[in-house]
Amino acid sequence: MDKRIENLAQAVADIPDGATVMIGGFGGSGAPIELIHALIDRYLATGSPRTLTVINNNAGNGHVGIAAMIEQGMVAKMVCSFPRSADPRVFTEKYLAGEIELELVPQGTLAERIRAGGAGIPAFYTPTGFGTDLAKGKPVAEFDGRSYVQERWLKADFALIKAETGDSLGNLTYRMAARNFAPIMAMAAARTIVQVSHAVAPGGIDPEAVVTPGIFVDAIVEVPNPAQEEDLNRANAHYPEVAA
Amino acid sequence: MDKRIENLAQAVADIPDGATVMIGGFGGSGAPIELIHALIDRYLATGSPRTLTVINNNAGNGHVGIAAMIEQGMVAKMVCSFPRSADPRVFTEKYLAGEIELELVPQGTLAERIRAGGAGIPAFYTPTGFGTDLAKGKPVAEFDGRSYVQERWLKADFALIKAETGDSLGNLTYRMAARNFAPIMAMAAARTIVQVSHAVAPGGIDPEAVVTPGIFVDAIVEVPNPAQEEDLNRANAHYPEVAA
Amino acid sequence: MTGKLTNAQIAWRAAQDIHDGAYVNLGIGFPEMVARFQPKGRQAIFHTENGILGFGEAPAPGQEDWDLINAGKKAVTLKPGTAFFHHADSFAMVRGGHLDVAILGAYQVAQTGDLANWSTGPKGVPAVGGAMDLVHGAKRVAVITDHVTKDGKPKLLDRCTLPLTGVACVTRVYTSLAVVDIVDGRFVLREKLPSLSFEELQSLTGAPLHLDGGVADLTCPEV
Amino acid sequence: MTGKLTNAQIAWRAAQDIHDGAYVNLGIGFPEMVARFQPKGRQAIFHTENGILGFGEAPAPGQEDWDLINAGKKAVTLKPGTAFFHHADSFAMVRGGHLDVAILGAYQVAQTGDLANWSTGPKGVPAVGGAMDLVHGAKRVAVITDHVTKDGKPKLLDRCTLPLTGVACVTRVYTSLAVVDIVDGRFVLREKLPSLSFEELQSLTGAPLHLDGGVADLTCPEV
Repeated sequence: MDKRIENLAQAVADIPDGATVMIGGFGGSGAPIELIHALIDRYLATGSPRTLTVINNNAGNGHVGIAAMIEQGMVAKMVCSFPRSADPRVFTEKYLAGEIELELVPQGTLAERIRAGGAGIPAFYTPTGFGTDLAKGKPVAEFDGRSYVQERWLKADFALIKAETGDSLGNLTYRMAARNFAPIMAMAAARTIVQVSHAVAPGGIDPEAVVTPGIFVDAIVEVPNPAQEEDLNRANAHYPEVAA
Repeated sequence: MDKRIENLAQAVADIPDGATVMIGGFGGSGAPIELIHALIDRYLATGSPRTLTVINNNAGNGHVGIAAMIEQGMVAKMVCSFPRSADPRVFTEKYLAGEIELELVPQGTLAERIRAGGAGIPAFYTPTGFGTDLAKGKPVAEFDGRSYVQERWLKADFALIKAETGDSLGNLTYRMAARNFAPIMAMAAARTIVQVSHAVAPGGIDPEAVVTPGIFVDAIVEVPNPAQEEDLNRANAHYPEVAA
Repeated sequence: MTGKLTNAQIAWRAAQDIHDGAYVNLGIGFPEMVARFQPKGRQAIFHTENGILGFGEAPAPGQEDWDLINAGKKAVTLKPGTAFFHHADSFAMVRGGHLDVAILGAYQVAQTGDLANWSTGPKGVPAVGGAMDLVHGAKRVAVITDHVTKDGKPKLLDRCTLPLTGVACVTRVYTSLAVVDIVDGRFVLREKLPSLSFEELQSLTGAPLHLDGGVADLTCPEV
Repeated sequence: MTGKLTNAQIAWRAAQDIHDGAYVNLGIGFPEMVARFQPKGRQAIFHTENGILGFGEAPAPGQEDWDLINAGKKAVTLKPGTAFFHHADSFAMVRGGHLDVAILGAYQVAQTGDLANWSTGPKGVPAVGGAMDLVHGAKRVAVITDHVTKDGKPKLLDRCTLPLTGVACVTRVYTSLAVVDIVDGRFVLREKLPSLSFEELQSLTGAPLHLDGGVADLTCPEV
């Protein structure tokens, strides 16, 4: 078994119109920029995939990564906790124009719903959001005298994540706080596609240090020296590049 | 802040009669033998703690560790998934004599209830056990056409666990499959007491390799070269030692 | 009753259906034997409830490390690509549908797919382990078992009389006499020992055996 | 209106109540300032939602590593004993009651402990982040805020008029004028600027201020 994929284009070739896609990252840390841009390339070349539902903590920053997906019109709906950033204009304008749907989820509930999706837990109770607008219409229950909101699992057709090191069986490690949502998204997606900065053979990762075991991973593509969204934005980058 | 405790006796000095105690380990792997035996020493010297509720995957093996606690009469109730072992006589005899209570929980539900206790999730739904005797009397619900059982979180007053390396802030790593229930028990107990084979200063564990972050740990006691329950049982050990 | 497959042969037959790269959990005891019979050129990846993925076979006696054991508390070994994780993550793999196959033993299997394999009744000390999670987690749940009990009573039944492990969870049963699928609440016979007539097999089975296309010969090498 | 504390002084005051060894989450923006004023001899351990425990202060400009950031997306640094973990584990820490203190900003706080700090109404793009989790997780939830809005309206109210972040969650409010506890659905004044009379403070507060024992002088150094 070898989960390695030759190149980025192949890695994202199967994502269809209307798919639900979890994308790792918290702001720029952990954002799989190269996978996202490969998906944009495919869309620009073929018109697909479109009408995507994207699950991420944020809703893009500047004109690269998720912001560029939104700007190109590939995204019908965002599920996120914090659709603000240093430069949120792309999402903000589409949202205020009614061109993109938003499901706003408290960050811990977003994480737990994703983890539940991966762990086969269809619903759970959380104190988060009780009595607020974000719990409206959700079942509530009392346990030991305290009130809780029932939340449902969140699953996806695909996850696109970035890891630091990956072996050909799909075992992964991450780099510092770039870990964030990636391990739980890997669990919750039917197909998890990973860009790794370093691809290694099985045995190349200490079994104690594996963060995401290979069972949660379907495809690995090596992208050495990946771009940092923050650096791209500080350089005012656009994707695709605006002709000078 | 320094979470290190001088010795085993001090580490277990605060556990009162009637406490609920989670004890790490799956069979012998991960069993904190020295902490357990320190607790037995205290009981033999003072008569306390007694009428304990012990949460562990099993219910002891031979005459050491949890089996020895049960044999001494310290345990009123076991919560476990599999009260069988190579030599389960201590538990079996007490159970059949009606001298110890048993709450039998499917292993994955046991793990998830403990994790829920640590994560502030008072209840969740699982397919496990639906339609079986172990779900009798529990609320059921249907999600997306499938039936699920509602399970409640499990918390404890104390957790006694074994780790491989621990720093003075409480960050922990484990040794191979000795990890098992320890990381989630550390989350679910009001006070988590850890025997570590190697105590190190902060910085002595790679931040990427921390399995249990220090926030879940209250006390660390160094026990170099800890005993393996399996080795003790193969040598037919008893605790306390039977006079020759 | 004519000849029957040995336990090793039942395990061999079950192993033939495990595809390359499959993630597999083998129940403790008899099902562990399936790992021995992986067909050449295929590599299954074995999961054990106590937090190891991708472990290797048993070490030589005396070489055991008792922190490196499987759910049956037997020593295993590391392989390149092994990963360790805690119990909640382990059962996230199980309950979350990430395992391709779980192969378990059985006291009884019903034509509805119900399984009884954890309790023989109120006597003695009950113990369930991870069986109830496995039967509702793996994408495919198969049973390996003798076709009848030690005293010759059917183990494949219209309904289980022993306490259930799970409802409508088993989809294939490998027995000492036959391979039987469970489809829409019925036993569908796929393979049987060539030496055994359909009628003989039916008489050893506690619910109707249905046919859906042909019945292949169940033949296993000496293993 | 007489003098008031600067934001830095409010943050300083809040920092005095953080005990040695406390696990602390500081909301993004103004609350992050609290970290600067840890009293000598005490070491708090800071948690950030995006999966770091025990991080250090901001790096020098140009030294940022954008994989090492806090929830406000600002660069932080490693310290001996830092740990990384994923988002579900991070919010297990929050929701599971493992944080000792969360210090957050506020648009409005009610005498019931209700907090509004995430939405100013249906206009614009709503964003909530981790605030709703923090207010129901930390053992102690405190707010730091100016005592009144920019146009002089009370922020401490009988009930919040803006969308709630959480119900009955705040137990202490550090303002530019006072320190106010929330006890049994009432504001209890603990400290006020010595230059301010009780009546003046009450007139700037949207619900009754109660007394329970004495009121201490709120005095802060120049910071």
